[in-house]
Amino acid sequence: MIGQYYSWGLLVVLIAAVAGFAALAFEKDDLHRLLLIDLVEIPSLGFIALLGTDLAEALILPGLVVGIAELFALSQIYLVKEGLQDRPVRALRIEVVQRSPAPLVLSSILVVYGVILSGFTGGAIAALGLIFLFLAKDSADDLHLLELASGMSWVLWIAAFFVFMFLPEYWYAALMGAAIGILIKVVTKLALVGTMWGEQA
Amino acid sequence: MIGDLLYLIFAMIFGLLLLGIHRKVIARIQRRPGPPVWQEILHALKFSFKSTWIPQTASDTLFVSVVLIAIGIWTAAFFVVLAGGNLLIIFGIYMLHKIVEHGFGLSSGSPYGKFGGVRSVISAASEIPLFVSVAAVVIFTGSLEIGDIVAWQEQAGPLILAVFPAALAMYVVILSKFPFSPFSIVESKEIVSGYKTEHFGVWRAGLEACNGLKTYVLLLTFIAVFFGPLPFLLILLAMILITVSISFICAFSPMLSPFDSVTIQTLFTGLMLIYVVYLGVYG
Amino acid sequence: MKKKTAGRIAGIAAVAGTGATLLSELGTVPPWLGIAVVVVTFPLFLLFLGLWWMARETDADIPFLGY
Amino acid sequence: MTTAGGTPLFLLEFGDIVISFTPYTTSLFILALVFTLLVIASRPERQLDIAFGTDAYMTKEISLSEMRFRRFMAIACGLASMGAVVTGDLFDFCLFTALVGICNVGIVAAVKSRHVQNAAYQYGLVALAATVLLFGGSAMVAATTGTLSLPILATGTLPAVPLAVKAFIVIGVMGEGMAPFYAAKAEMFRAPGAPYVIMCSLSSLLIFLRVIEVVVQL
Repeated sequence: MIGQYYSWGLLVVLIAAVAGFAALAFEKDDLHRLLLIDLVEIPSLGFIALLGTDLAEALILPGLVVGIAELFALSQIYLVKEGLQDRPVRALRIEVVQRSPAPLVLSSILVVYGVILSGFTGGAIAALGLIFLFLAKDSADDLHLLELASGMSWVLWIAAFFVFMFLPEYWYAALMGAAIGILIKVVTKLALVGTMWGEQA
Repeated sequence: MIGDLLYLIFAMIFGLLLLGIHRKVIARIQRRPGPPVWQEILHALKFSFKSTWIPQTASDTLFVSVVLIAIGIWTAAFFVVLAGGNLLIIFGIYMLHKIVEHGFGLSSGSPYGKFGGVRSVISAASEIPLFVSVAAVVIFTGSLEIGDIVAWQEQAGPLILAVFPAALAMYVVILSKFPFSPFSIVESKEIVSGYKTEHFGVWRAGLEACNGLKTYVLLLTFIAVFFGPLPFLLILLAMILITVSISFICAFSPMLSPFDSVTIQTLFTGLMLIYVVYLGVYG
Repeated sequence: MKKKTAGRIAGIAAVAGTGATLLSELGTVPPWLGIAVVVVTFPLFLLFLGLWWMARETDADIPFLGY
Repeated sequence: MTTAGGTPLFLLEFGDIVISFTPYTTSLFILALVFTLLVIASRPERQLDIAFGTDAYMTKEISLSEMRFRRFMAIACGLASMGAVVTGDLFDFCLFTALVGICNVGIVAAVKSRHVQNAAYQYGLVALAATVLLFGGSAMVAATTGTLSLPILATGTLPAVPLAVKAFIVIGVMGEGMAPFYAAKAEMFRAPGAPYVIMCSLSSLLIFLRVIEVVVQL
């Protein structure tokens, strides 16, 4: 089941890992080490990705999530440890995009295209459309609707997984449910990231 | 089966007697009269008659339940050895005793107890030779069940002759858990009584009972795994002999500093690893 | 803890432990259950036995208040 | 089907993920459960500190919000160790192990002591670096044998897993808090709050005990 280039890929990933670890060993500054750790995490995803199967695709996500969670926990500790206070993030101001019908058209094209693509890529593209829209308008919109949609899609996603587990014969419906759920989820979440960023100033 | 219950109580008392013999032998080597051999049994009884309460600073649930857990895990270990069960479980329980010591030390809030607990945690290096000796045993007998290992020895003679270094590793591990040994940094005198400082009265009596049971179970495992099936009285005799040999080591060696103790145990682990790799390749 | 409570717990633990062992000997319950019950009850029995026999039946002395 | 941990008492199946309760994993599971219940039931102790050279001493109090956070983390840690000791899937085992690493950092993250924070940070770096070996090891097991299921790996009919891969997994687990890397962790035990701090040490112990069974079977 291993592809013919597996060994070569493994060699490359191992070299990357060794390089990362070496950098980690030489670096003395805590903050730089934290950044390097993120770099070191990537070979671990590379190891999994080398499998090149559906299984690998399913395994990367949990691996990624755990890595990010650890990174978050560590950076939080770093803030506390160094006594750093929350500094306000300056808002992103792009004067080029003014309020006009154009962003609406552009963003709706992106959203429709994203929906056709579906999956993570589609979610990202559709979200880009929404972010664009929010940036163009003033970000004073009511976000409750987005949050509601995000929550509902999450429920849909989880429900689909339960169908997979307990009623495997309806797998196709579950697959569709999960796909739509994750699409809406990614769209709304990414859109929220965009608006939150602008909100803080 | 009811016999097993009586055997459990006997094991506890005999284990305490072994610890008493241990103290007596050390004392005689050092030309002191020393306490009578049943002193540890009296000790456990004495503590159980003392007044008992819980320190105000302690985390009370943990303070009490850790005593129950200490006795419970060694009771379980006793039955596992008796039933010829899995060797890994015994060693798991042995390692868990570290958590128990940790719990004893930290639950009271006393700095002495805390240092005892932390020292027990940093001496984790001592547990690794155990698994190395397990590996050596498995290479020869092909099983982790104590019953199978004993049966194997009925055919092929005592395992101690075949894998002497593994037996030595487990001997060192048992030595580390004996009081007054060079590795018993968890209860050395500069931190009063280490992890047991704040447990007095009935709690301490429970701890003593656990220590008796622990000594008996560890020695029983050692004998079952490396000497094979022996008649009951011979087992008791072997236990006394092993205890006396440990007492000699304890009497002649000073207690190491925590750093040295961990270093020596780590060195030992390294040697054992080399031995097992050698066994795996050429054995 | 009252002497009576401690005595009762120790008694219950002892009865449960021996009972489970007896039952597993007769084959009513599987052997592992008998052992599991003993593992739980034996520490309880030991501790509460100790608590029982040292518990005071009368009021405590007047505590020493210092000079 | 006999494994290194004994003959399974029963198997719990979630699709292709089989959770096996052998005598060994069951005892580890019960221990994790007992200590998790203890974490829920007990309140932290008040650690005494002595001012050197004087006879003054003071107690360290743990605030309610800090206690709640740490209790939550300790319970999460207990659940993760329970998952790690019974799971029948190598990748899940690695995932749970990594999760234990995060929870260990979390348990002491709220402690307001610079020493503890520093130790937790260094430990976190090691734990995070160790996930590379963990995930890498399990992925390579999947690559050589084509499965991640521990019961299937234990049958011994599959191609042998290279020693280096086994070493990857063991070193990965050790990085999450066993012997040589323990030094970073020992300092974390300065933190008050015994029931929670014990969870740090218990979880890595249980995972170490499990990884031995896992590696023996590969």
